[in-house]
Order: sequence, then structure tokens, then C-alpha cells
Amino acid sequence: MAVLIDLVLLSMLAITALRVIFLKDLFAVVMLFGIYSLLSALIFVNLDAVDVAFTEAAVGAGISTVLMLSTLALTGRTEKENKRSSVLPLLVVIATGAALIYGTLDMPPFGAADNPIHQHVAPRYIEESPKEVGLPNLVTSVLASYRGFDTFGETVVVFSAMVGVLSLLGAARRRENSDDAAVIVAGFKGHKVLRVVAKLIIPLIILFALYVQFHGDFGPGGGFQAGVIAAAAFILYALVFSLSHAMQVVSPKFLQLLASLGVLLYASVGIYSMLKGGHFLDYNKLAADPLVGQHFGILIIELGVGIAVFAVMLSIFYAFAHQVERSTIK
Amino acid sequence: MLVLDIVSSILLMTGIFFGFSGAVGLFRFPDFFTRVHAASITDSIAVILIIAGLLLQTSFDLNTAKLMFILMFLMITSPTASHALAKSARHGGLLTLGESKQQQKQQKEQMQQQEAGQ
Amino acid sequence: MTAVLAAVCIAILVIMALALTRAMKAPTVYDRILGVNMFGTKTVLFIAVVGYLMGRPEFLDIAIVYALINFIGMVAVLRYFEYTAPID
Amino acid sequence: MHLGLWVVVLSLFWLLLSGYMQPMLLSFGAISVLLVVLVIKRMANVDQELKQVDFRLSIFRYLPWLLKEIMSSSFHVTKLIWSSPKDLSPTLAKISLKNIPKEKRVLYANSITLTPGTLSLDINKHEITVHALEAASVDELNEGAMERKIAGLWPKKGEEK
Repeated sequence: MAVLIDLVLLSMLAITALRVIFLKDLFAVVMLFGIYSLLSALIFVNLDAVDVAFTEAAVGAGISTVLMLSTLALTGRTEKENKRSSVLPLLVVIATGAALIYGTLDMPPFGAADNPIHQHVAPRYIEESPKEVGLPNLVTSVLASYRGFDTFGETVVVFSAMVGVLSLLGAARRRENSDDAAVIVAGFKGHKVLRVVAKLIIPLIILFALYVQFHGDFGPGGGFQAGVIAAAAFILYALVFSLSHAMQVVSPKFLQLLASLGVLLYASVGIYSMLKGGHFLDYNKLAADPLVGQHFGILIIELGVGIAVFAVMLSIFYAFAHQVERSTIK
Repeated sequence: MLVLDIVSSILLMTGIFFGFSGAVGLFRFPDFFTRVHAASITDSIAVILIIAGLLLQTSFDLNTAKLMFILMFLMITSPTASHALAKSARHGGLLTLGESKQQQKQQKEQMQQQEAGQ
Repeated sequence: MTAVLAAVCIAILVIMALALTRAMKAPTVYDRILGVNMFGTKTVLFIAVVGYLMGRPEFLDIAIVYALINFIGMVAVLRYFEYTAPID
Repeated sequence: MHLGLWVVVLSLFWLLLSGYMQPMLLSFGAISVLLVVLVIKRMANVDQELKQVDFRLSIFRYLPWLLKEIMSSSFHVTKLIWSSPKDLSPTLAKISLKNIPKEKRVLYANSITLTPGTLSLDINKHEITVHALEAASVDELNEGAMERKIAGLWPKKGEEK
């Protein structure tokens, strides 16, 4: 049964991907990408990888659609005709592909039960983590505790993505004279139903994000997903009530502060555990009982991740949307 | 327990029937606005029936509440999305079936008048 | 009961395939959005049903996320039209 | 919608989502609800639209009726899909809003969209533009069963004459 569902989903995924390649209308491409990420999230669900599906749902279908659309608003909607011959790129791609396939020949067979990863790493996590970390959700134990360094690195990468976008597009500033902003606002003022429904649903989205943040230890979820969902709520507000309104609720400056605060919060847990005589991010030293220490450590670093991701996502959206507004006004 | 299962199966199957009909309507109806009606079948009655069918499968705990939330969110957001989409389409200049027929008729008449004038 | 749920799963997949076809071959850009939106709501249902089929009701959390995120995506698409007029 | 009511709704939402009754998670819940209320307040200060969202529990009296309505019109539209979709006579009509108080108009518009066969296209101060699959559904709306149901949901303060 699960295999059948997988096959159907995968073939739908392949058809969507093929259609995306041959479409010239980039708007249609963005729409199909939305479907693509919905499909891949469904495959993750079907494979029982709930946390990954969660992330894909929030990031792939939500934030990336919004960001790609704002990029389209900046760049234009049709793909440029490529006049150059595609023989050389094709050759390069074929050569690289062949090299990669040759490389996989040495790898252990895909999905076989006697692969090294199923011999040492996975069983250890499954058997020892309830004793060592003590969280019901194994994925969170691995991500936040065993792989705490990686997750810290990822958070820093997300942060530097924000720095990159802001330095390319310019940081959005709160506009003082709201005359030109009024032009934009007028466009969506007509959507009364949308405004009322958004008003009703935004608080629920934010609360749901906070629920995801604090229940990452028990079920699917955690800081990353929570940050993205919360950012999506504010993006909805910005889309419906205009960017300048959103910037008055959460200012870009405050977001930049929050983003660095999130990363620092994560790092400070590491440094604190070093001061306590452990290694960097050694949660066992945070409290007298190692399990309690683990629990506290994970809670705080997840909070750091959540804050950082939220602030970064929203800042990037602000930067794009601000640029779009500026380019349409002039 | 068996009665619940039967009722829930009936609900699920009816929901699927409506959902399928709506999806077919997406192809059989002549213009965009009528197709929104077809899609709204799958968004309203099919969702209600399928979630109701699943509700009977729960043991009336937190999952029941979560299913209710999903139903509630969909009932709030999907008509809003349909409305906003139809509104944008209308403001974007898409004509309804009657209007476009009328427009064609007018154009034809104009053409005929021009021909008669020549 | 599992058989019924499995059948429902397959049926939702069929409906999703129809919506996908509409989104791919759309006469107007609005039809495309309509197809994508319908695909999104069916995804929510699919996740909920699969959750029960596989005996993992925690999937409902993901279904909730989808129900919310799908709406935001739709609003973003409509907002995009404020800046650029549709072509086809 | 009043801030106090929001606190109740949000707390309920949290409890039903979480289901954990440990003091630590409950306090996280309290903090979260507070945070969200803070955000609501900030948003309301910026856009001045807090009052636009009006929600009362009496809406639950309306839902069964709406459900029945959705059922019957779904049957109707389904019949149309399978029988003769080519000779539809879709119509546009304007429905007056003068009997519906301001804060219930969105509910009215969404109820129209939610019942298959009718779709609200546009809404302004005086009327809703409705697209219907058949002229009969517009007549039904004009008869005003839904209008009366919604208008009678809760009395508006200071308007009881």
C-alpha cells in the first residue's frame, strides 16, 4: 500500500518537474514548484519522516513561494530566450553525471539492512538516546544534542544568508512619509474579506508556531519550523495590510537585533557549558542531573534557532518586498 | 464500534464522491468562474464529509480537537481564497460566460455595421 | 476499516492528479491558481487520512500547517498580481 | 473582537493542541498566549481594525443550518456537473447588504462562497456581487433566508430598537 502511494506520488513529482523544465512562463513555474514541494512533503509523510515533512511544508510551500514571487515581481515574468548552443553544457552535465554514478558504485547498496550506518550509528541513537538525552522525539535529540555543532552551523548559515541578502538588496527601512505607501495600500484595501479573515487567523498561526516551538521535544517540530511558521504569519500580515504596517508592528531594525540574539543565545549555551568545565555545547554540565541539563540545553538552543530563523526569514521578506515597492513606485 | 465504522465509511465514500465530482467539474465546466463553483464543492462538502468520517475514527481525544481545527481552518480559508481569487480575476479583466458572449455579439454587430457602411 | 481508508487515500490521489492536470494545462492563469489551491486543500486531507491509515495521528500537526500555509501562498499569489498584470 | 475573548480562545487553542498538563508546558503556554495578545494589540494599534473581527459563540447556532444548505446545494451542483455542464446559464447579480450589519458581512460573503452554486465576487458598502451557476440560486439568496439567519445571530449593541 505504502509502496503504491509512493509510486503515484513520485510519478506525479516527476511529471511536475518535467513540466517545470519546459515552461517559459516563470509564474507558472513558481506555482508548479508549490505543488512540487507539496508532493515531496507527502512523500516524506509517507516515509514516516514527519519532521522533514514539517519543514518542507513550511519552507517549501510557504516561504519559498512567497520569496520566489517577490523575486519575479522584481525581475519579470518570462524566461529569456537562450540563443547559445546547448551542446557543451550537455556534455559537461553528462560527464559529471557519469562521474557521480561511477562514484556511487563504491557505495554500499541503497537501503540494504547491513549498511554501516545501520550497524553503528542509527542503533546507537535509537538505543542510547532515551538514556543519554531522554527526549521522546528522537529527531530532536539527534539534531539538537548529538549534532548540536551542525545545527549551530546551520543557524549561522541562515544568519549569514540574511546578511548576504541585506547587503545585496539593502536593508528595508521604515518609511516615515507614508504618502507613497498609500498607493500600494489602496490596492488591497478592496479585499475586505481577506483583511478580516487574515485578522482572525494570524493570531492562531502565531500561537501554533509557538506550540510547535515548545513541543519539538515531544512530537514533530522544533525551532526551525516554528520560526518559519511565525514568519509566515507576519508575511501574511504584510501582504494583506501592506508592508509599512507590518514594519510598524515589527521593525526591520528589531528583526536584525533578534536574528543576532538568536545566534548568540545558541552560542552562549555552548560557552556556558565550557565555563562549567565541559566541552562546547556539552549540555550535561548545565545542571546537576545530566538529563535535566540536556533538557534545558535543547530547550534554549531550540529557542535560539526559532528566534534566529523567524527574524532572518522576515528580514529577507522585508528586503525583497521593500525593493518591489520601491521599483513600482518610481 | 461496528456501527461507527460503517457510518464513517459511508461519510468518507460520499465525501470522495463529491470531491471527485468537483474535480471532474474542473474540466467539464465552460469558464473560470463556473470552475470555481466546481472547486468549491471539493473544498466545502467533500472536506466536511471526509473530516467527519475521520472524526468518528478517533477515540474522542486531542486528535478530535485537531481534526476540528483543520476543518475550521479550511472552512475559513478556502472560501476566502476562492473569493479573493475570483475577485482578482474579475479585476484583472476576466469576463464571465454571459459577458463574453455579449461582447462577441457586439463585436460581430460592429463588424457587420462596418461592412454595411462600406 | 483499513481497506476503506486505503481506498480513500487512492481516491484523494486521483483527485489530486486531476487538480495537477488542471494546474499544468490551464486555459487562463487563474485556472492554474485554482488548480494549485485545490491541490493544496486535498494535500491537507491526504495527510490526515494517511495519518489514520498508518496509525500515526501526529500527522495532524502537519495537516494544520498545510491548511495555514496554503492560504498564505494563495494570498501571496494574488498580491503578486497587484504589481504585474497577468499575461494570458 | 475583544482582547479578553482572544485570551480565552487562544488559551483553549493551546490546551487542545498541547494536551500536556505539566507546569512547565503550561507556563510556556501562558507566555505564548501573552506574546500573541501583545502582537494582536500592536497590530490593532497600527491598522485600527480590531473591531472588524466580531466573533460570538452564537455562531454555532448558525453552522448546522449552513451545513444543511451546503449539502443541498452540493447535490444540485454535482447533478449539474454530471448532466449538462455545457448549457449552464451563469448569472451575475448584486445582492443588497442593507439588512446585514457591518461586522457580519464577511461571514455572509463567505457563507455565499461556501455554498456551491454561488460565489461572492466583490463586496462593498452596499452590496455583494454574486456569481451564480443558475438564476434560481440568486433568487434564493434574494429571498433572504441566509440574510435573516445571519442578521438574527446576535443583536448589535445600541441598535435594539
